[in-house]
Amino acid sequence: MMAEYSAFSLLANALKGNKDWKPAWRKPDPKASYDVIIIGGGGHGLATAYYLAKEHGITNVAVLEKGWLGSGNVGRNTTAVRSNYLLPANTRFYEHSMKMWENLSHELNYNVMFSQRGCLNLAHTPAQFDDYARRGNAMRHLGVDAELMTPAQIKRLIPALDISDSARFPVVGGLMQRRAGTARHDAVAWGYARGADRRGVDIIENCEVTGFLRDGDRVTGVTTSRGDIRARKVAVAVAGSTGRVMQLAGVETMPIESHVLQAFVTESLKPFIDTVVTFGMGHFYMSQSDKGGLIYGGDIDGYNSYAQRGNLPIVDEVMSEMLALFPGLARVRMLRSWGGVCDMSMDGSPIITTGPLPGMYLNCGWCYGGFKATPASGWCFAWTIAKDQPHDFNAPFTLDRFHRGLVIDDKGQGANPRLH
Amino acid sequence: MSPRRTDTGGRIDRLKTIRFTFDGAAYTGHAGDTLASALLAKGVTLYGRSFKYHRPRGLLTAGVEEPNALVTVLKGEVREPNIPATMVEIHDGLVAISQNRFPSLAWDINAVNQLGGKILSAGFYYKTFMGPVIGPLKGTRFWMFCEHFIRRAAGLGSAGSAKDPARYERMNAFCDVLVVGSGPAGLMAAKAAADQGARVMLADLEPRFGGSANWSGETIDGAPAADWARRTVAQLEARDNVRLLPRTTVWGYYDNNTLAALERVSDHKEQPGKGEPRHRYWAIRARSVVLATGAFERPLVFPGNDRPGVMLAHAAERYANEFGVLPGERIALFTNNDSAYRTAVALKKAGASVVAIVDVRPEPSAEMRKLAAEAEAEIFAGHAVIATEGGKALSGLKLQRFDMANGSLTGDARSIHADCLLMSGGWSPTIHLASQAGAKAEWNAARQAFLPPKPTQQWPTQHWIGAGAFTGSFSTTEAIAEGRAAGLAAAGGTSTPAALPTVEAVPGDPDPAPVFEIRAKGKSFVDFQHDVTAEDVRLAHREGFVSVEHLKRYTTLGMATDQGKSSNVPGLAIMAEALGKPIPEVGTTRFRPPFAPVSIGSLAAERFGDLKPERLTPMHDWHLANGATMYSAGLWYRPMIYGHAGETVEQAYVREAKATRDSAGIVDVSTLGKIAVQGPDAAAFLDRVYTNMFSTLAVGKARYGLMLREDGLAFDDGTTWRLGEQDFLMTTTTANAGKVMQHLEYFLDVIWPELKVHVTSVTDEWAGAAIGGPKARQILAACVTGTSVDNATLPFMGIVRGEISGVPVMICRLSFSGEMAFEVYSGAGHGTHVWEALIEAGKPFGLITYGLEALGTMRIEKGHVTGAEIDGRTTARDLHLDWMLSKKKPFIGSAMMDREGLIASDRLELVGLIALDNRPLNGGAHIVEQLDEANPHGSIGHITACCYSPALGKHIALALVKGGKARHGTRANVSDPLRNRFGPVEIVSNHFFDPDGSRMHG
Amino acid sequence: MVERQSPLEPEFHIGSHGNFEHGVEIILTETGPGSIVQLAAWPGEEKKLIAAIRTVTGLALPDGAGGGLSDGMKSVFGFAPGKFTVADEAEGLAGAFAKAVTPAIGTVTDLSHGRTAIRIAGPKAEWVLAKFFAIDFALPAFPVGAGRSTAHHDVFAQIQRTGSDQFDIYVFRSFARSFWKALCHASEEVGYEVQ
Amino acid sequence: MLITCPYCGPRDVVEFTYQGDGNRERPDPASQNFEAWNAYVYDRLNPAGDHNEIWQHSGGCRAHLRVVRNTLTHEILSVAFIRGAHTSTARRKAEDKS
Repeated sequence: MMAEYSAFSLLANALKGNKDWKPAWRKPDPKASYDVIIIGGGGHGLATAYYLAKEHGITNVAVLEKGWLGSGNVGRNTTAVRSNYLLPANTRFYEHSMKMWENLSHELNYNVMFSQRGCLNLAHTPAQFDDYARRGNAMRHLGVDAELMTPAQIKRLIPALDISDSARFPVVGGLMQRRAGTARHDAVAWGYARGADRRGVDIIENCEVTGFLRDGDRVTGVTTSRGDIRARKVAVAVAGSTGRVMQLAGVETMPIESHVLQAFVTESLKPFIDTVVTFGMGHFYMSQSDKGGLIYGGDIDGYNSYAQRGNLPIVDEVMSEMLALFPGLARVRMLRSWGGVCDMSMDGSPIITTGPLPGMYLNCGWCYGGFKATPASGWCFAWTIAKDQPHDFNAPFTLDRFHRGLVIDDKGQGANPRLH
Repeated sequence: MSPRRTDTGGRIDRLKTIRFTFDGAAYTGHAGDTLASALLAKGVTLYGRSFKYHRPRGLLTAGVEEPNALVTVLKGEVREPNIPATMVEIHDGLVAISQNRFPSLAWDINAVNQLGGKILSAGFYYKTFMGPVIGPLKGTRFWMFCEHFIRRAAGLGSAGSAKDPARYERMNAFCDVLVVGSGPAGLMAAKAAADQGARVMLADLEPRFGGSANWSGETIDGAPAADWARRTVAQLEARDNVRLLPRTTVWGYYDNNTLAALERVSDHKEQPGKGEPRHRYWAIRARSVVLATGAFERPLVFPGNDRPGVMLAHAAERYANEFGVLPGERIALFTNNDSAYRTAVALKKAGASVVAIVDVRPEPSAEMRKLAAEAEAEIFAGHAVIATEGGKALSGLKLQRFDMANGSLTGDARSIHADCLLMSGGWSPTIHLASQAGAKAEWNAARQAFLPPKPTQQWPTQHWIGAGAFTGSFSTTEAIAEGRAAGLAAAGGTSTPAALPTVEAVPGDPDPAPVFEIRAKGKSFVDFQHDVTAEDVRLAHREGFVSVEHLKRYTTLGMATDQGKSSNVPGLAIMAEALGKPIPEVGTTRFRPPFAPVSIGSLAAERFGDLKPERLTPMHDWHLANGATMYSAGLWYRPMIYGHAGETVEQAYVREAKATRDSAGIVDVSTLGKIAVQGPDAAAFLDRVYTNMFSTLAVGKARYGLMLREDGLAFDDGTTWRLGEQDFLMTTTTANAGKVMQHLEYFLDVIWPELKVHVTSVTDEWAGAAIGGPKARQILAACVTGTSVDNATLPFMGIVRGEISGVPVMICRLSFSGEMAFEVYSGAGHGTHVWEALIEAGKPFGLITYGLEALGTMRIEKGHVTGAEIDGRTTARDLHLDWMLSKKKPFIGSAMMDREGLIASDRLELVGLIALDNRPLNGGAHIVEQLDEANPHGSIGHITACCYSPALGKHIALALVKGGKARHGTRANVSDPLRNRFGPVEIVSNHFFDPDGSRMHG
Repeated sequence: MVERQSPLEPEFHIGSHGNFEHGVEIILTETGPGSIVQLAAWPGEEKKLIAAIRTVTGLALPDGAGGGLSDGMKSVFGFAPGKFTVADEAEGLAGAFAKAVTPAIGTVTDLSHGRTAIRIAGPKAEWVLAKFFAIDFALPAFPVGAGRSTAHHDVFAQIQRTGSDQFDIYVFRSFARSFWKALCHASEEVGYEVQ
Repeated sequence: MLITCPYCGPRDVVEFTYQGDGNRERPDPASQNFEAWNAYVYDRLNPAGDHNEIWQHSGGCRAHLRVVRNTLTHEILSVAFIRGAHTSTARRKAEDKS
């Protein structure tokens, strides 16, 4: 058994020249069969494995990861955690996640550096301010924290922000969720991996699923680059790769498009901004990491892609919006950019469900909001897998909601994934 | 002794003295100096502090890959942090300061972090700071308390908040051949391509073209290489098919040979020229690309390798040959390859004494021994440096016998006195752009380097050819041959002109010994800026973070501002050794844009300070001149109110709305989307697009229409006018004009290509003025000629053409305000003329101008819907517009609008609200059955729009409420905890005012 | 005749501006044609429409996408499949075309007020335009007479090359002032004169 | 990314609007086959590889294009007008990609 992490263990190990640290998770070979196979060693898959073991006592579980653990969106996002949604189904689910975040470092004995530094949505017209008020009030009526801020309050919080009337889109106010914040993205994957591993879950990297084993309709396992593996239940949590994996199972079409989302980080700076802030007259969000880099992004590129690379128009757009808010950053430099593949759903909300085939369970449709959902997604998916029915929190997130007209469309954009 | 300026040599102009300051102290340098070379010439050895341990650091390099010497450049209030001193060209008045130190660079309090070295190992954050599980610091509090201090200690330079007055621009360029890098390979490629008549662009991140020719000391075609380069550049400059871009970093390689480059146009000037940008962002679409980006020298990893005075070998050669600066007087070299021997000779020639060449290889070649003799340097073959000595400057080093077969150190340590130690750990080709373009690098065991794949290889969306050191061909002779071949091929040429330039160079084996690290006691740095040591890499290995991405993320190796340009391969090598695997099995890093950091200003370019264009109606200037307060609606500006002195917004709109209902008001409606729908199938098309029928509409009449989306939800509404049998003028809401246009185009192009219909945006063709109120008709009658406007000629929803003040107009009688109202359309260029004529005509009748607020008030009183209600989640039924859903024909959305979720009984429906406490309501407030101010819950809906209604004398609102219609006549409460507004309301029909429309029908 | 108001008015400053110490390299002006119409043919009817254009304007359109020409008074160019923009210094083009372009051929849309025509001329015209539009302005790629549809962020533009270093840019009237200001700003570097 | 519009020639992706999966078939307007309508409105092919897509050259000639594009590499294999009848307006020759 691996040692607990603590200040004491750090000191004790340091005195021994850090020679005694053990791997954070084992690197086992796959067994011939498991109770549950989870395809996808990202945040959601690992969290699902962790909660299957911890909450449901199901430990004969394998997490299969095509590349290295956490190589997908859990390591490619802008790390914001919030539950400031408009529609009740989303608010309830993300608030459940938020509550789990608040205790996650203890839960995992791994510091995921969740820092509740707040998330501020800037409003630029009175109509938009009313819209934000509607959302904030919706949150408050579900017991979630939200408050409105005046431009003067905002200026005190973020001195570098241009709130002048001469701005092309002046700031008229903002919606603040103080309990929102940021976390260290990789640590979430590593912490769940270590936690699941400690409970007996096999985490198998460099193991690509190449097909599904079937008994009639029923899914009975998977074929992989490391051999066939059977399981009573096969769960899919592959985010941007959902289309690819479901195609292997013979499901050709889904209410999902995979799009590329770029994100950016500047060179490291002394403290510049303390909260997550979003721009209301476009699509831009930014926070500052503990290392000092400004982490920011905007819209998806807007076309199907699995390439994990984007193109220049979004780069230009994001930087332009950034300077509209923070004109002092013109001489700061963008250090790194990257692309993640987002599973954009038809209403902007996720899918956590049994099916669509017998023996299969599906978790997808995270658009570009999956990181903050990680704890609740894993928790609800584990519940759904263990009990063969959804928890109340994920009951609305079915696959058939589109056909039935029960969409959960926070942005009101309809079946147009690039606009969610 | 210390670094100093030599008497001769280099590109600098010793006759031009330049004055600048660094950390407040005045310095002088010469034209052609970088900040690094100028300070080095003055004996400065300390340039920065490392990120984590705040260790003192000197210059490691002379170029873009510099990890240590980062400075902030100040222009008044405007700050430019984290710039490598090696990339700052000095100019008079330059002000630079060091960063990440307190109180000063020499004495930095946070250097105390070094004492915690073993505890602050890689990944230590993840293992601690979690805090207690119970008590006041549970949850996230303890971490956030610690984080507060961590954040303040972290970070490099500071960003400012003052707006940068500089100008940034974008340039779109097209060329046949883009050559990246202007060393001998790049120059030859550019010349060869240009000779073929191709449109050529040549970019180099340095101010001077020539690359290694500027400092190699070699001879090309009998002339010093630097002169050859200058001559070649002059030839290129003279051609009009060549664009030269010095100071231009090509930083991004995107799809289909789109490359992004940053030109530093005026950073090196005291003042930019009038209208001259500071940075220009080149978006280059190149038919083909020649990558001649050279190679980066690698440091060796050994204890004390970060002490100021330890530098890369070629950097010293550059300082000596290019800038006329000696980095030390007594110089030692430590190498695993031949290239350092040339450096030894160069430094000797420049006037330094070379005290030792420490070579890990047991038997340097005879040629190298000859070079060492020329440099009068003693060779310590089969030795390694195991320590360095000194404080903030180097004083000496220790070496020991080294067996490169097993890495063992034997024998007694020996000390050598030196003030500068140069290291060379081999060379890594600069493959970043190729990697961005999707090329997978291949490990070459001989070169001990990742090389780009074969230059002939084609990529699906990128077409590049490599040349020179980029391909692993490190000699100038090879670079010249490959450069010319690449240039020819890129331009599609095949001819082979006469002789290639001849090169005289010192000999050297391009293959280094496979030695990356000397394992001895002490901190050996791999990533200098982030303080990642060889032990950190091994710790990552022990904890299972062994894939290259895990290594990077766990230790932060290669994540600093230099992005691992020098540390990447040594880090991989150490991990490979720990794993007992060859280097390529650890993985290769996929490089992503940018190659080097890019100013955000340049990326925003012309939109910095001007994010979006302003869209103005024809009467915009009139509104401003007549006291309007403007409201930004999308890109448009519209009058919100025409306030009188001392009036509040509410007083103004109440006055305007009241006056309109009492006599008449006029409002600018030019922003409404207008689309010409023309063609023989126009009517049939509109029947499919709208839920209601348009083919039955008579010419000269208008009809209100509703559109759904394919999924059956409401999309947009507006009136459409039939101007002719095959000619319709559709109006849309201001916000949705573009979306509706695209919607129509999609259906015509993709779904119904058989329909003969053209749609054209004519929003800007027409100025629109809506004039309404009991006296509106009289006002029109007073100014319209050529037609009557009486009820017979111009009935409700009728259209007439006439003239106002000599200008043709089109008038449609329709109403949004609920009053007898008319929309008067004229050519946009005549908009103000007609507007003024109407106002003149209205004077005797008490006509007032009104803005969006009064417009909104009157529409709320009437219960009309807008974007606040058609919010993408509501159906026609929700909005009580189901009377418009034709049952006689299918239309877009008709098949999907009756799904179970869209007809459920608990949907939000449009209602009216009246505040029973007579206090103002707020947009976005929620509605509850039972008030609970302390613990709000049980929302049944929300307010979409609200106002004080002058017509009703009450505070009213429109709202979407669950099962709304069934609640008419019942009571509920507004619950607005955000603004602490709670109170009773009555739920009523959304048609508050004149529900039977007697006023507008008149 | 009531004169039309220019949307550029408050920002239209006649004279030399920017860095013109070394000479003016850009001339900016508003051409203000009396008529601008858009003609669109039904599929298969393009040749008849081209013939109608010749009948009304006397201009013989070359074949090919984006082809066009100008005689100094009248200009015509293709900007989309089967679609053409025609401008004339005189008013009344829409009326003339309404007779020549029968419903069987296509449609005529009068945009005389809706589009603003801005002319940029001079040795640096390509340079300045390249700051806005991601199209190749080099003469071989964009011959004299030819037209292009493109956009600078939110501003749609149809551009016709009316000389080796002269371009006429048709933008939506509501965006014209913003675009004009941006064009002047971008021309400062090389010096410009407003005529 | 450059898309070679058959009318306008190669243009930057910034001028185009993505309109999604080009394999979807709209049922007959009067059809009451809900499965077919649902599939048309909500279900998409999402291949990792060649994809048949619809794009609009919204910042240019505004024509809708059928584009076959590889979603792994962004390579564009073909572009054609979706409404293919404009024969008399000669197509601009596609840029030679070699």
